[in-house]
Amino acid sequence: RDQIQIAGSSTVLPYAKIVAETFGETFPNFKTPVVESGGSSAGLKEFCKGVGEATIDIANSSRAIKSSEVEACKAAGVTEIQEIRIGYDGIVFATDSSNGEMKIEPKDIYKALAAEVVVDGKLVANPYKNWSEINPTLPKGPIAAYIPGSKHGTREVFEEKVLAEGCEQSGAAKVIKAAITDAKQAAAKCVAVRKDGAAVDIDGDYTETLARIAANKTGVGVFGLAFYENNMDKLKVATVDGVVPSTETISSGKYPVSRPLFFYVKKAHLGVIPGLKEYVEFFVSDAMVGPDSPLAEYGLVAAPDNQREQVRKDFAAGKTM
Amino acid sequence: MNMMSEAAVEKALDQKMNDVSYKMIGKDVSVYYGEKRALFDVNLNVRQNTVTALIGPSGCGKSTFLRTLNRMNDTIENCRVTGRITLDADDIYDAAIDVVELRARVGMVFQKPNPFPKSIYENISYGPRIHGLARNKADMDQIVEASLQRAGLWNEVKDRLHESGTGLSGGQQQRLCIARAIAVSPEVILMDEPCSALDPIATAKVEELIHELRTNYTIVIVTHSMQQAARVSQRTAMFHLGQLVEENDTDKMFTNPDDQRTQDYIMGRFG
Amino acid sequence: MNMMSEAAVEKALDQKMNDVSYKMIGKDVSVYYGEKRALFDVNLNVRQNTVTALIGPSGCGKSTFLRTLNRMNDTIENCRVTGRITLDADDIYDAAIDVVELRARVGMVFQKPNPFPKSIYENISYGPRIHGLARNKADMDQIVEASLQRAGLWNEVKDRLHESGTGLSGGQQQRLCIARAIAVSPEVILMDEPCSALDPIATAKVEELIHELRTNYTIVIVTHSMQQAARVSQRTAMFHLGQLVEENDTDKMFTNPDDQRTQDYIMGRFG
Amino acid sequence: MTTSMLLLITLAIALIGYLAGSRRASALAGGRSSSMHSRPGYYGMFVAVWSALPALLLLGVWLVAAPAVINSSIRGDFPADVQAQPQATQGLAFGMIEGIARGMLALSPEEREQAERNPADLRPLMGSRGVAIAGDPEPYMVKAANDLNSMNATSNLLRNGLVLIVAVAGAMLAYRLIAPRFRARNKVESVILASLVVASSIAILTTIGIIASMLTEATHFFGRVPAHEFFFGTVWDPRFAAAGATASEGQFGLIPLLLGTLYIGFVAMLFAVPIGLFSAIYMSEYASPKVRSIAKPLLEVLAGIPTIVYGFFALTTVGPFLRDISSQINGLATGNYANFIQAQSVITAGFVMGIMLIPYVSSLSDDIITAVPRALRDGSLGLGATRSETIKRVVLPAALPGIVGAILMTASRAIGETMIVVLAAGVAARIQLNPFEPMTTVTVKIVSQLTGDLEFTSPQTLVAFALGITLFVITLCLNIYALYIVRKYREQYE
Amino acid sequence: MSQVVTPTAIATGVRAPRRDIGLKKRYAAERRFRAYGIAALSFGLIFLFVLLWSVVSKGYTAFQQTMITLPVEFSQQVIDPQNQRETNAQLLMTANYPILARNALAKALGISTTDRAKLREVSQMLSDGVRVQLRDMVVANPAIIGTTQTVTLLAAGDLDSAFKGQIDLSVTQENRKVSDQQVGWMKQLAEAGALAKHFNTGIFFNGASSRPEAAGVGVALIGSFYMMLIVLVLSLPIGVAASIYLEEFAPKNRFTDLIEVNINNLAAVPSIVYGLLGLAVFINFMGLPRSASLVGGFVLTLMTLPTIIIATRAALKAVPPSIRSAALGLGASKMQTIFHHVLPLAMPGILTGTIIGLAHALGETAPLLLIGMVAFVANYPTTPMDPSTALPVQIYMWANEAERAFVERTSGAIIILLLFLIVMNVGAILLRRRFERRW
Ligand SMILES: Nc1ncnc2c1ncn2[C@@H]1O[C@H](COP(=O)(O)OP(=O)(O)OP(=O)(O)O)[C@@H](O)[C@H]1O
Ligand SMILES: Nc1ncnc2c1ncn2[C@@H]1O[C@H](COP(=O)(O)OP(=O)(O)OP(=O)(O)O)[C@@H](O)[C@H]1O
Ligand SMILES: [Mg+2]
Ligand SMILES: [Mg+2]
Repeated sequence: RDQIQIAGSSTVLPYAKIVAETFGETFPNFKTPVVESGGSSAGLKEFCKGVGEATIDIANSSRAIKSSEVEACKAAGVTEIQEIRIGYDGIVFATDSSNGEMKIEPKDIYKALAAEVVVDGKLVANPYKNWSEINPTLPKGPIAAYIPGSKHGTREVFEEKVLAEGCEQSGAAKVIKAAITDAKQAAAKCVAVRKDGAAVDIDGDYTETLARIAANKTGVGVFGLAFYENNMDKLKVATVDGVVPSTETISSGKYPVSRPLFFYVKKAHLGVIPGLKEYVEFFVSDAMVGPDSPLAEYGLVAAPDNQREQVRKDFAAGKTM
Repeated sequence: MNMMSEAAVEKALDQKMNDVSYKMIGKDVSVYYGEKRALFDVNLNVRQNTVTALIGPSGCGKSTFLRTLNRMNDTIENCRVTGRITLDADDIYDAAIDVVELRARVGMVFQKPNPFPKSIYENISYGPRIHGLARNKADMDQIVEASLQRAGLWNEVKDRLHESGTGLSGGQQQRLCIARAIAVSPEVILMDEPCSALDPIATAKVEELIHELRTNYTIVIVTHSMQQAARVSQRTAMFHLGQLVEENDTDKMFTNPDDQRTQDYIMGRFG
Repeated sequence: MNMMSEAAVEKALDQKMNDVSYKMIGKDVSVYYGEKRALFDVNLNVRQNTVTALIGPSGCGKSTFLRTLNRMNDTIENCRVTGRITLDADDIYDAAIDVVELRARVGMVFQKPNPFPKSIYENISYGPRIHGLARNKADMDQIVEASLQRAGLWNEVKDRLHESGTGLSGGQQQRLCIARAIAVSPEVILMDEPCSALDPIATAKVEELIHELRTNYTIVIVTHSMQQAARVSQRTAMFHLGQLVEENDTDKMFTNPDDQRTQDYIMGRFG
Repeated sequence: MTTSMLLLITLAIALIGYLAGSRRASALAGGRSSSMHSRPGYYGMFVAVWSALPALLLLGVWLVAAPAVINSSIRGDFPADVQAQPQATQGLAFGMIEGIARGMLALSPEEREQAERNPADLRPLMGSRGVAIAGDPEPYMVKAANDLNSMNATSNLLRNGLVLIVAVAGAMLAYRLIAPRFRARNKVESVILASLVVASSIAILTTIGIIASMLTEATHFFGRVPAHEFFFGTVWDPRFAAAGATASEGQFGLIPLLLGTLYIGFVAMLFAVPIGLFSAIYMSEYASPKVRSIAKPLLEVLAGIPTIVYGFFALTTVGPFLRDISSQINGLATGNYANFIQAQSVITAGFVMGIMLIPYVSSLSDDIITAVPRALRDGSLGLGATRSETIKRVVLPAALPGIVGAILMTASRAIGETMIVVLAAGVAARIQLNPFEPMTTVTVKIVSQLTGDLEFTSPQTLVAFALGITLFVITLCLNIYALYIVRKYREQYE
Repeated sequence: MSQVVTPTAIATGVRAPRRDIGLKKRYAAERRFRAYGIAALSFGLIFLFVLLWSVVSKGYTAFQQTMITLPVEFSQQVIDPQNQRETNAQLLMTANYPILARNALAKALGISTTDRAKLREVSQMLSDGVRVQLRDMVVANPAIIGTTQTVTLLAAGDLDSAFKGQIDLSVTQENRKVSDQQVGWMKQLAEAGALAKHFNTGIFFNGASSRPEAAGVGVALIGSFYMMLIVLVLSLPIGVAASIYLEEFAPKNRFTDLIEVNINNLAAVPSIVYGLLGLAVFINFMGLPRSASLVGGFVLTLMTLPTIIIATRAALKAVPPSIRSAALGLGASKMQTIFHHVLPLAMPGILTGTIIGLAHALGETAPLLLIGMVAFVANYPTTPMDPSTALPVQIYMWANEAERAFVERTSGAIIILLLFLIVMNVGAILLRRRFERRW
């Protein structure tokens, strides 16, 4: 095999594509790597099939690999995995550009979307019908939110950073904890989303969310920062806790909702698959993932300088998980 | 049906024949299959309550002519009919005429038996049902039984009315098709060699049926058997190479034909 | 074919007939269609170079028996044959027998004409082609012409050999099927009412053909016409309700049958 | 000699065998081919089959077996320290050896010698020949690569010789069998029959493959989630367990998905079957040949449009249209302009999927209806039936088995469709009966659980396999039932 | 009744009174039935046209691409300042070509080469693909170094969208990808004739790219071509052979019933499951490469087989038994009967199955997901064993892209897929028309 094979997350895919393409152009003696889409899970599964020419070299992932997956990898002979953190993905709320300025706080989202909210100190099925009942700056009209489906890694971030936070802020967490002793179940309750059609799971990509918002102007959608930046003329982004999402605010940690993106390299393949090492080095170079790089331009939130430096060092040192 | 004594009917019919009333009139009928012309300006009138036999060598156009009488030719893609054919003075090729009604009035038994792939009962009841001729199940049973009886098939199939019509022997299928046609009681019945696959006894039965039907219906029959033509028909028309050679009273035709070709054909001298 | 004078042939055949050589022997042949039994222990031998006529009322099992002789019954789903049938002493229902070869040796003309939806030429040439009977195109043309000539169809179709066989008249289709069957020159020819749709002249031609074929081939023919049976056959077998009533020399059969039912049937007294 | 060359030569031998066999049969026949059992061509084919078939089988086996044998032999010669490494690492080393071996062939003898002496030079040298070597080869690898090359060469030589011998021997054997009473046609036909059987067995193998490829993972799933919770659960929420529910990580109720599948499929069939069937009837019975010859392929284009296109069509056009229409209707009727049809709904998905399925019903049914013999139509028309009566009562019943086949296939497609449902009906698994509300299907969940970002060892992902097998079994039962129904109403013409 | 009837009595008696056979109602039913047919057919066709219209109206612009024609100075200064290209082969490959294009554009716009902020905006107007374009020119002919050549360069995707009016320029500058400055330059260049829309050959021939302006379906076309070839070559003969066996030879028993049901059932298997199968069997078990159109072809073959088998069986069933008897009676073997008579008569149905099956296979993405064909592949595959994608995959991936310029290209790719579909099926459709006969 003379071509690098990469599989995994569709969130990382656009970045990987840009790198792969530039890599192919910059190193004409290597073929452009093949980057498959198909989800972090499928990618890691293929990654953990084993070592050898018939297996992939890199798995892109929009979440950190889980320990059970590392175990499965080990069982199949993939003992040395190098983890590369490439940067952050900002998660933003946006609505159709015809709406007014939007300022939201996690507790607004929680109130709009939770399965049960606290009214007068009691947990009741979510009674809210219109955005305006929750927050006057939100779009005028019935609540409709297009949130990532449960298959998406983004959903987890959304739950942790928004719903759980909102649960806390709105005081619902206390009531729930009072009612349910099991901490795990209480946490689950906090992030449970209403199922009466107001919150719509999106299993597809952000284009689908965009299309849904175009069809329903009062809807609020969850997007990746990169996607939003490419469609700014059609979307109006919401501030969260008063912070406008941007690469700067996210990398500085001011904007709360973001998640790291990764890829995993099979160390055993380094030096065996032509160009693999060069590809990884190319990817983590500042020319690719730095603040002024094409990836950043596309929407990747670059990691802080020291983190990037650390990643490069770890890779060069052959640090495995 | 008719309760008159046979003799009376015979007489009445003979008288009738004198003031000749025509059920169907064909004038200058020509038929083309694509380029090929199969009938040449045929002028043939079908008399009411009469059995008209069409004879002639194979391929001379008998079936073709028969099919023009109820417009079954319409279903053949490249077939074209010119000329005029009337039924009770209505031009049947007129745009105003209703083919369905025409075919309900002018029934047909085809040369190749073509039972539907349904049960024997359904084969017979099909026509009456679509025309709404039976008020209820008992009515229908009665029609089915009567039709099968008259076609001489009842005894053979009465125990298997609900088996498929395609599982019958050749002759049985043909009788089934006859029964099917008479079940809708058309005014004119066209029969294309109804007895070709029948044994002599079954043939006799069908001939008897034809005889009986004549009192109320007009019948046109294609046959290859001169004997049969002589036995059942009052008028005979002889076709040859798409032309009507002669049309005459059957008696005359078989004893003293006008045309030499008829003579030759009947004597078995050409073909 | 044979260059002997007719008289000589006649004589030779008569001599032959005395030391009776059987081409096909049917022993205790029974046929079932599913539950229904259509033939009951028929014992019938077919003599070499002889025309055997099968007669009997419609639905009595003539076609069924005929079809057992070249195993065409195999193609009917729920049909079962018991008993023994031999061709030249080989059991044709033996596992070792090659049905295809059997059918090439025992040809068949079906009751309902079933031309292939191909051109007339291809209809005829198909058999010779699969059996490799023609070395080249000229050969094939010659076979096609000869077969059509013998079936009396040549004059009618010689200008339209490449038109579809399904566009022929009923009688023409029947003759086409006859021509198709004789084109492969089988040893035994089974004909199921070959003349049912034919006019007298065409019938005469086919009968002549049968007569001619008899010198080289063995023929079994189903017919409803007693006259035809009398004219063409040397042996006649009479079926009734699935049973073989009588088998005898044709002359004897039509003058002095052994069985009362035969007598009645021939006289047209039952059916 | 390369494999394709060998293949060509074998086929050439078969061709020669064919010619020789036919010639011999013709000669034996001596002009009267009726003295032979079969046509000369069959004898020729018999010889050809006997020459090509065993040879090709041998070649196939060799192609599979030889690399495996060589591989194990080379690995057996690995130095002890390498052999001590795990199999996977050895496999990688072998891959590298193969690369070196490939590179060796591109070198001249002198260079090769030099390379063997100096493995360090190998990489740049081969790089200059366009052969990429992963890393710096260890000395044993160069030797192994040489061994590999020589073994491959021997194996190829042996293979070529044997295959050709078998081909020629087969041809000669068959040639000698040619005799007048030899049933060549039957032999050739039994080979054809065998190949027909092999072809049908592919369907069986596919089934086995499908089940096998899902079974292990499905059992893992059932090891984690109790079967009754899966089969009888009424809530699909694989991420969360309801308070007080079992310990498994979520709720995996099949029922809402199954209902959604059947409901959406049913609605789709409600659109596709009448439209498709009436189109077929119109095209085959009423339309002029010209209209038919244009309309039929046009409708077939509907089957070729990628489903994602339908999906976006539903998402951006049909869904909002229905929603707005419903609010207009509601407004006119009650004065309250609230929509009662959701933008994503069962009806949207069913409708759009129905459009996609039209050609499945129409084209096949059209063919079957056209094949009904004219005599049947004539029989009915001759009795004074109208065209539509003829169609309804004679033609359609006669064509029924084929039409039912087409409809079953359509239903199958409806059940298996994903993209349209995702975009038109959403992914929310709910139990409800209102066609104007969203629902989702089993296939949607199979795809989304398989392609998500969730842990691949978790029941959330494994459930896809359980869903797959369950759907398989359920559709199997439905098909058995359908077959039973079809058998009951079958009409065979003639 | 023995009373004598007068002739006139008979005359009226036999003139059977017109029966009421419910003609009016039946004709209404007939008209209704026919109307249903017309309605159904028009409904299908109308929706086809609506779909096509929605695709074409969005997608036709994809076949045009904004380009900027400029005199580019291949400055030795930039490409090879030390004049080492004789000794250092890599040099020409890695030189900073985009600078050349940027400078050329800046010159055309009259911007000083020191205004860094503006230069940045200028360089954003050009596609990153110019690097490869200029490099290839230089590598092919190093002699042009130092000369000035007129070159037509790809405009950046955002500029392309802006020029085609697909970006809402009424929103504030911050909320869109092109600045007012750039729009002004764009208009200036367009007036000068340097910037114009050209026919977009790249969309047909280029491989995948993350830059919309340089992206094309070339790889996908080849992949789809290979796969369809494999599907056709495998599934048609196998499907027909299997149907013939099942319909004509197989004994009718429980086992063959099971096979029949099983094949019907395979049609209901979600297509992604075929991907699982392909992954397990062809890649993991047989060791075929990932992302290869060979594997894709195999998987789609398995997926198409049930369709072809069901259609073929239905068509075989519809051939009247009399044809079989006729041939068998002439001494044709069963095999000959089938191949000479039954199969030709069943051909229209078989071809219909093939047309529909292939159409389905051509448009299918899901099974390719798991065998690695839903991927970014930039290099042309030379054999079916090389990584490639397929047309629907390209459509799927473009549909999920964030950039505006991909929206029209998605529709453009759908148009290409439909053209491919039509070309692929034309043969089968013509063949089918030849085999159709009424009798
Ligand atoms: N396929 C079949 N399935 C069931 N019964 C059948 C089938 N074919 C024939 N039969 C029955 O078997 C009996 C004998 O049929 P056969 O066709 O042999 O009659 P036949 O003597 O040829 O009559 P005909 O002169 O009318 O052709 C008949 O009662 C017929 O109904
Ligand atoms: N569909 C058709 N297409 C072309 N030619 C046809 C068609 N039907 C019949 N013919 C030709 O028209 C002529 C008359 O056919 P027709 O069927 O009327 O003959 P017929 O007198 O009924 O003969 P038979 O007694 O053999 O049934 C024949 O030459 C026949 O070949
Ligand atoms: Mg006729
Ligand atoms: Mg019979």
